[in-house]
Amino acid sequence: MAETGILSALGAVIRRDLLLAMRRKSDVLTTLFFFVIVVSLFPLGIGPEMGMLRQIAPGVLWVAALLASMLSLPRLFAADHADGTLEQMALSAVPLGVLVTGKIVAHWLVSGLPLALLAPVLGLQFDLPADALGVMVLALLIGTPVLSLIGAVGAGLTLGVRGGGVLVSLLVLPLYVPALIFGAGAVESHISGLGATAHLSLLAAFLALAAFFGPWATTVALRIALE
Amino acid sequence: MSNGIINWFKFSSPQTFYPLAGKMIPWFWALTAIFGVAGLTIGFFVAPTDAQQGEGYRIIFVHVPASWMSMFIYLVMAFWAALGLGFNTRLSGMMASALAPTGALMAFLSLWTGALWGKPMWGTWWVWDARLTSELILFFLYLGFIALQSAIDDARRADKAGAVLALVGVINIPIIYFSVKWWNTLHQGASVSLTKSPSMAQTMLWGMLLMALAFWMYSIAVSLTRVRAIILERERHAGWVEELPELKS
Amino acid sequence: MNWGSASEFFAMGGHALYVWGSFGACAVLMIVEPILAARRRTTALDELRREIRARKESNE
Amino acid sequence: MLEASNLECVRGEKSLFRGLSFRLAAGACLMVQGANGSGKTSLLRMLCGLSPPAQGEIRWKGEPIRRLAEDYRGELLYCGHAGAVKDELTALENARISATLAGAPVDEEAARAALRQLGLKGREDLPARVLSAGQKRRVALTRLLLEKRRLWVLDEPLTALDKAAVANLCGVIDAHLAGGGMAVLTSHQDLPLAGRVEHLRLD
Repeated sequence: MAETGILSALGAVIRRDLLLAMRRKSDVLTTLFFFVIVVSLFPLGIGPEMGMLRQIAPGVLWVAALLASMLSLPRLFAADHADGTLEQMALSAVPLGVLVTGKIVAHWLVSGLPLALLAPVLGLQFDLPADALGVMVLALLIGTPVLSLIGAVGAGLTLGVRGGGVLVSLLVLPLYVPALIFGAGAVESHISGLGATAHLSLLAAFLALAAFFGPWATTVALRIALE
Repeated sequence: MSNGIINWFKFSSPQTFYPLAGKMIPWFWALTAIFGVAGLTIGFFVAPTDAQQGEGYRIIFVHVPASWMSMFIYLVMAFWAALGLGFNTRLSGMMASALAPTGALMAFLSLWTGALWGKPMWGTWWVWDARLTSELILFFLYLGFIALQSAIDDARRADKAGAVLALVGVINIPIIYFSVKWWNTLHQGASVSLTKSPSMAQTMLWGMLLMALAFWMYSIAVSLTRVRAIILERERHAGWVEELPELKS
Repeated sequence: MNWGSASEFFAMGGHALYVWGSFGACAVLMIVEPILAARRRTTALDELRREIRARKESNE
Repeated sequence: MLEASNLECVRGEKSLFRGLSFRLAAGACLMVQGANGSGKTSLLRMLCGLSPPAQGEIRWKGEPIRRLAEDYRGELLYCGHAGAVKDELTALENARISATLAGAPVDEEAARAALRQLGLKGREDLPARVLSAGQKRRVALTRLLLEKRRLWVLDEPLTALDKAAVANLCGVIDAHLAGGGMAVLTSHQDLPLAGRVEHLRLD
């Protein structure tokens, strides 16, 4: 298969999934609302003291982002599995890994990117200074693709399995730990004046690793699920 | 060369492995007992009282071996998983699922003894120390593996899905450990170091080593027992199972 | 020898709860686990016996 | 061309069939028959390489299909029980997208022509949600016309189709076979094909 063929197939999958997401807007919006609500609940549970809120803001936003992106994982392959599209993808002349990568990218575009763009607004609720908000967005932009990449492996493994929705969180959340630590740590160390570069580079390195192994592991998992 | 390969495949068939494992299990139990008695004797009667930590330090004689085994078993599990995925050998998957509960037990023991050690030393049951936190995440990884395998009815699919998860986990564990350590130093949390106590005497090291060997033999013995059960459950329609002497009586 | 008497041994220099809590938990779990594993095998064997008997009866 | 030797299929703990061998030359059609649960669908999925056989091997032009991977999939078209038709997309979008996913993109004109040929004229721009089961089936079958593949593996292609559509589909399959293509299919109904059909009974 020629290189251009692979790239155009990749683009086609992304466009297809975005088109489907546009026709099923409620799914995308549910994830976003979930994120907003979870983040807004914390001040109610902890109290409105601004110093405290500022301190917990990075962690709260990141944990909420993990949960929100996980919430959308079961849908990643389930619909395509149910209507037979996944079988067709597995039998395509285009390598399945390419199609899977496209689906992961599309998943990030509809579930990760909006979270990153929404984060500054929520950060204001926690009285984060403007430059910290910038670091927050940057960290989420690097970190949320990791969530989609690792999450896809979990979604592939639990495809069509009893209680898959709950199971996927059990499998995937421990693997999210490095992203959480580097992501939230970036904002914290920026606020404390240490600079966020080290954290962000580590997060980017983790992203590179996840981008390398994630689609491969997801492909293997999907082939197993289709057997 | 070709002869060796054939022998390996023969060895890796459940039919030949089942009686072989049965013969090996008593030996591993005997080794467990020998190493265990020797380790406990040194641990309680030979190793001197620690100058700083008093008698409480003796917990390391179970804590450290349990932590080592919990990590080591995950590696072995991932090794069998990779083998099963690559060569499609039935026994590898069974070995991986036989190891997981023992690994989870070791991780749990490591956490439990770590907490009991932390209370007298630091005045708190739990410290967010890099080792304990990584151990906790390792425990979650084991639970995930077991949960995934038990949620899938088809044994072959369960083996393969578990294998992918174990491999993803084994790539991730060093990163998790590193990130947790990094996080820990940044937050300057209390660092519990059981192994690096300065007054670590030679005898303590010997005691720990013997206990580690005992735990190792124990893990082999119990996982061989479990793999025999798994073989029987999975191969019940194979002809050889009906010929087993256990079933004749 | 570290201990003057048995009671001193069991007191563990005031850390009895922690030391025996650790060793006790290990001992209990490491006895229970092999029993469970062995039980799993005997259950599998029992089931096999029943299955074989059922097959024989249906053949007769 | 397609050659299966000594296949065994195991589902759960049960062996559905074993020692199954056949050979399919260019222009030949194989009809797989058998009761429900006899392993027809399993055999077809095996031929596609979706599930590996417990025993035996499948070869395409003398090479094992496991090794050929994408090269084999590029010559294969599988149409299963599920039609891979998305309710949210229009008939036209469905046809074009599934061709693209298969690695054989087509332009809009070709897709419209294929839909017309299968009797979906005027419904090209309706979302699949409002189409009937038979019409959805026909949307799925446009892939036969759009993707140029040598080997067709069709699992119950006649489900939900009316008489006219069945005749139409038979014409499409006949043309494919006459052009040197191959087909493996299952069907509970009679499939009035013009050419010679070989039969394979499972059970």
